[in-house]
Amino acid sequence: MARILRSPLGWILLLLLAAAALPWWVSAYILGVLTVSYYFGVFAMAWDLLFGFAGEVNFGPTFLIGLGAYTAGILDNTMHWPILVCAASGALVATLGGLLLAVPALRLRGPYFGLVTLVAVLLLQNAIVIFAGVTGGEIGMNVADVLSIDAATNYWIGLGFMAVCGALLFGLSRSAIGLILQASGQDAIEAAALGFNVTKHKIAAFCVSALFSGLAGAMLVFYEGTASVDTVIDLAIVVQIIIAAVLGGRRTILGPAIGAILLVVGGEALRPLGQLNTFVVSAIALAVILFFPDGLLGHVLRRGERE
Amino acid sequence: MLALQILIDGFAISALYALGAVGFTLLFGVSGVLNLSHGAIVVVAALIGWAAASILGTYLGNLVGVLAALAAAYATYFAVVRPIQRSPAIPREETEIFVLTGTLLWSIMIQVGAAWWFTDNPVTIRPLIAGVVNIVGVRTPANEVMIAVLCWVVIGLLWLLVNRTRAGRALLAAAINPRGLVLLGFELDSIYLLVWTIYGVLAGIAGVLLASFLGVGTNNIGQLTASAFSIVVMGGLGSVSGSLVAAFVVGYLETLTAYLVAPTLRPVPALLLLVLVVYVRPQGLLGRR
Amino acid sequence: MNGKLLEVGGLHKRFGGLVAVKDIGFSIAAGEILGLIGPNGSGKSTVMKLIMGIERPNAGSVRVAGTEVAGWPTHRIARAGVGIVFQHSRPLHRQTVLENIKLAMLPDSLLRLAAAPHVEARAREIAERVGLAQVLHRHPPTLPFADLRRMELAKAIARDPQVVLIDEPFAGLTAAEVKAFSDLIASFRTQGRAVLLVDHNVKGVVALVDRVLAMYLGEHIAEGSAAQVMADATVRRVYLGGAIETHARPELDARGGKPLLDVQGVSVLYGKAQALQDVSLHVREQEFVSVVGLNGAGKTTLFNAICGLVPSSGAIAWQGAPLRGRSAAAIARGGIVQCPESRELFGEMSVRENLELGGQHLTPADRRSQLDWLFALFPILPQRERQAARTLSGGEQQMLAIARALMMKPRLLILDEPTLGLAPVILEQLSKALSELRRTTSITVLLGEQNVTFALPHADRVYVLEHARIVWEGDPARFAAEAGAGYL
Amino acid sequence: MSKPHLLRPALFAGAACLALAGVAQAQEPIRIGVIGEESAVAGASITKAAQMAADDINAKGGIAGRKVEVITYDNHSSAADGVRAFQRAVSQDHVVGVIATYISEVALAIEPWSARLHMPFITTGAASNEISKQVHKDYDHFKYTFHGWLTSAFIAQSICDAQHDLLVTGLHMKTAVIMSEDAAWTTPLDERYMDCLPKAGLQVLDHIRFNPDTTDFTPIFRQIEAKNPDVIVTGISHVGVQPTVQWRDQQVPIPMVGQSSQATTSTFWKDTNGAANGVVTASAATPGVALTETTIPFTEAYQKRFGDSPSYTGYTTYDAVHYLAEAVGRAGSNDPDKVVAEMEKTNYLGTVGRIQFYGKDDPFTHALKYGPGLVTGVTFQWQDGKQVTLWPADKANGKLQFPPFVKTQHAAN
Repeated sequence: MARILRSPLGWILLLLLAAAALPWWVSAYILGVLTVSYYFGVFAMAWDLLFGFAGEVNFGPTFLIGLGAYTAGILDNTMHWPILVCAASGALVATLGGLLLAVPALRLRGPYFGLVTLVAVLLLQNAIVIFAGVTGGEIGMNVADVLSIDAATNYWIGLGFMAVCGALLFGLSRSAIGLILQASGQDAIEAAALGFNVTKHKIAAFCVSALFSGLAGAMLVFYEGTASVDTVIDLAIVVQIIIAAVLGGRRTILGPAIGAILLVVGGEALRPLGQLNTFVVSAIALAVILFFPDGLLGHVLRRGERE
Repeated sequence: MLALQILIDGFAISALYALGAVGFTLLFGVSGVLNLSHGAIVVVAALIGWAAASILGTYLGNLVGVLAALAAAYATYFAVVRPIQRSPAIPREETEIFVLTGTLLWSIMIQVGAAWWFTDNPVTIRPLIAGVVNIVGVRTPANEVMIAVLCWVVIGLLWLLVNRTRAGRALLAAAINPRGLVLLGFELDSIYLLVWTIYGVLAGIAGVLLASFLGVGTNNIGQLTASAFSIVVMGGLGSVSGSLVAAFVVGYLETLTAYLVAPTLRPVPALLLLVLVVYVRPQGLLGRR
Repeated sequence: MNGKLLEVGGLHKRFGGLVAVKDIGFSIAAGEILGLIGPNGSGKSTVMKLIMGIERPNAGSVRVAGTEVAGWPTHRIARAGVGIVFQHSRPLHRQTVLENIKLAMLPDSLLRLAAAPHVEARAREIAERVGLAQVLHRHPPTLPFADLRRMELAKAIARDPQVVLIDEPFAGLTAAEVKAFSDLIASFRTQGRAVLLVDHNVKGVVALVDRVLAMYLGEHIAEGSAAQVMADATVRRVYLGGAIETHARPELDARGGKPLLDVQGVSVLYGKAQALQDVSLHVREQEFVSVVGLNGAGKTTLFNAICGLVPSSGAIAWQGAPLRGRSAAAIARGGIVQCPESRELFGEMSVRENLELGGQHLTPADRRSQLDWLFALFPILPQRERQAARTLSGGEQQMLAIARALMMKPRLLILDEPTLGLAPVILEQLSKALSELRRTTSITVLLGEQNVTFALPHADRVYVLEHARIVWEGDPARFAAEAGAGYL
Repeated sequence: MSKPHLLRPALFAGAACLALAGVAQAQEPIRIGVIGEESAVAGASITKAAQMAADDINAKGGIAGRKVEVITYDNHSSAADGVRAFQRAVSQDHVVGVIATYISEVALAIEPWSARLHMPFITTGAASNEISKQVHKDYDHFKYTFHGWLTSAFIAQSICDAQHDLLVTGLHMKTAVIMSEDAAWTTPLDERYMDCLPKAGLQVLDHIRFNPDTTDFTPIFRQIEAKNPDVIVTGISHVGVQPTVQWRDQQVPIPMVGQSSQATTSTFWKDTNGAANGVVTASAATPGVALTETTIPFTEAYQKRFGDSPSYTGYTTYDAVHYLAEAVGRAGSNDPDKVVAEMEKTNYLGTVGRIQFYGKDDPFTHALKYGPGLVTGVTFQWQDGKQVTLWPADKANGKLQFPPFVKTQHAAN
């Protein structure tokens, strides 16, 4: 037992176990909030792979999420394929979309890359409204099938999904590719001088990020039963993802998931404040950025490094 | 006739876009800050101006609105941007993303706060001049003419300030080489304060004019920021004349689309053009590499 | 293939209108170490970047073991067998030293997620060889500077490159560390690698190199053994200038009393690198003091410390009062005006606008008279009055920079490396202007120079800065005899 | 029947049953979740009116001996937030029913959750036809959703009926251009307009849809003017202040009537600085007009308590709290299926008219029944800062009156 408590992996496993046991303790409502926060956790982790590791500020995670979500939703409504097939197709389309966006966009630096990804979101948003016939326009679209109607089942699916994605993304970040990405993010010239094709790795990172974002977007649609601009594309979601990642600690993969959970749960816990809960959550996030720029997990890790 | 209509209608909206974007680009050029709370500051001017106008009358109300934007700009600088720039814990190469995130959060706080206080209904400030005038057969609101003129007067004043005054020269010099300016005994802090002041006033004027021309509410904040950002990038980050050109390109493109294609597609061609410009000429229309 | 691992020929590189590298060619055989030297701005670093593919050459060929690689992307050149040690590097902070070295050995593949098993052993072996065995599991932010450099060296050789490029191998290292590094680099010779050392001057690399190639203003000026190059007339003129004359006024220092500027025990750290160590000097009213030293010795750092542009320890007093706590701009307004080696002109603004910004705080009348005086001192400037500063030639830009600094009516003018990258004929004009300045005004000047011939004629006193320390101080007339020999 | 909602439970439910229910659940209040949009005038009216309704019911002793307790939430005009608030209301706060939102997107996002969680749900402000169509398509699953405000189709019908009386009969107008924002809720609205305007006597010359993010309406007004119609019929909700102000500033000489959701709010006059003068829009009710006996008392009490007039959602929500609570009272339990069954039997005289719901065989299942004697909505015009009711004729308290720049005579020419 003592050994488990000493290793970070042990802690994570314990936390996951505790989280998995929650349905026996808390109400369906809290499970619902957590379920959503887990999907947001995946969004934030996928974003961190791109920003924290490859060093690219992507303002368009919801372009990828939205592609996945709407593809899955539309396929479900029109083709009536099984949910998993729809979700996988959504992830695939998101990856292709990511590739199309990344190949030219990665030539650009700094604010330009950010702007192109931002514009991608705005264009997708316009496209959804223009093609309201298939997409339902700005009021969104109900999908025919959902994962489950049982809150606990949904919760476990969400938790499991986040755990699996987290493990894959974290593993990837610690793998050879992750190291190379990190090196290219820090100093692209030096990474190239070590013999690494920086562009190839960044495109790959974009695709992986798109894959997970798209898949999580599709899963979220099949959890909520609706896809709308508001829930999967709007810039407010982008903001939330970026804040979650920075809050939790960029460059840590797991930190952003923690940040996302805190952000969603915090917003919900402050719901009694009514309108002002967003205000308070933003203010807290701003304070964290100002005073602990490494984020929560980053702060802990950095202290570890100093020792 | 249609061409004339497009010409006249596009002009006012373009001038307004230009006014909104000039401050944004000046701020970036001089201090390297991309202020994503831009839309929020513009809307603060509109809302406070509207509220004040009902008590103090239109002229004083507009003035209060501009002052409110100035205060909001100072708050952005002192409470968000400067602490981030000075934080020893933030690595230099990441200052940019932190400023972006910080101003974005700040923008949300303003938006939610303003919606809580004023509701999210758009508001309009009474036009300074009522009525319409006939310009070569096109019925145009006098207010629209006045706004176009006012925008250009303000832009002209800005040009005079930058090119004809000592403080303005220093501002321009800071955009080119801040270190050189320090060596000449200029405090960068006061230069930055000056540019934030100019920015605040410009955003404020844009805000009250927008409220008097089209009407504006907290729901427009994101769109306002995004449009300023895209115009500025299209024109070339930091290039004031580039922003003016880009503002007119976007303004006319939107008006043309609304007239000749379909009002539903209004924003789309400008977005596509922006993507094209960024890919083909990332430094923007008039930007230098 | 003729045994040459690296062959460079006819290399050209232009940046806009500026020709940075002009027809450079050389070759390095296996087991050979070539030193590429030249003062700042001579184009030596550009040559290195061209070889590595970080910049694309406009013309010329780069062959690695017989393969033409000019124009290839960097990563392919690296795979072709070229390794580089950058002067500044950004290691992975969250990974240990060992992991950082392993990084360099990873395959450039998206499918192989884990490193090959032999990598671990090899990384340890390399770490041991460069002297990192004790710190394998530490994180880079906790390492001393020398160990970070070792780690960079380890990364560069991890892939067993045939050609190794090293930028300023000894910058910021202590004497003992320099020795250890030299031994490491020398061992490349026995391993049969071709090594290119890039440095400011021969002195830094003399013990190590087989041959030296000297560059100036993008051009090849001398090649041969270290001794040959040091003795070369062109090289000596570039670094030292021609014959030395002196016109010291020792009576100024002899007056005693409180000096105008008093620097006591100042040290500066750049990250972990010691850029300035316990430097003390003083400048009296109306004196012309020269600080001579090679590029990289710490002159610019010293001046920046005085001007409040970099944080330093120690005490700096100006007119008897400490400068600590005052902003760089306040120091400048207080009368210490620096004309930096980078000139820092406002490129898009006209000559006149640049000058007017310098005279911003003067009354209009004062500004006009100051401007007239400067136009007389630098007759080329009124001719260029309306031209944008960036369109001026190097010499004109330098004169503008000095004039702009003088517009501020400084009590103390700090001139950093004014001869940088200038042709000899321009140097003469500049020298004349300085003489004129010294003769007609009572201005106090602190000049930093590598070019001794330029620095000494004007100087009342001289300091020699070497490796971040003051190593000699005295009358310019005694310089040649006491410090001149060891200078280059 | 001055207080119908107090008497009816006693009439419909047996006395014994009432007593039993009263005893069994005397301590437990009827909890109703109310999800509004606090930043929007229309959304804020929902929670305010709900609170008032609960207080009024409780002041009269509650329903079947049970107090009514309203728990309010803010969805920040976001579907995701709305769903979360709904879940919270159901699982955390154990409400018997939820009243929510004026935004169709939010209502449509909540609807499947109401089906999954078997929770009666009434939207009192959204307009989309889809809400009730969905119930019709899969009744057994979606039957928990009720549409407590007119659907887009009936709003259009109400407008056609009103404009027939006001413009065609009154001013001899013949032609119209439809101007509506490109949004999902306007699709069925426009469809019905296309169908019923000609029937009402107005030939549709053009049909212009525009981007809901539009801020500059000049090109749209120019395009309309070029067609030279007698009237502009609107379908706008995202926008409202902007087109109105520009209509006035540009002195567009054509009257603007139809549905302008922002124009139904009490602050519209101030928001537009009086540019609203002459604008005609449909709404649920207007202050000072007695659609039923309860309309005016409610409006006055609301104004007294909150300082402004209720939006259309205020009226519908005030009614919804009553008929939902009564349905729970009649059901005698919190069982959702029983509550739904009772809800379907609703016949309640509220502030906007007599409220009944269409049955499972009607295409608009669980939507408000439209028609004379039921709910028709009203049409009013902004005149000098006041909402003057023009239609239905028996409730009218003023006459159609346009600002000088609007030319209504050219219809006669």
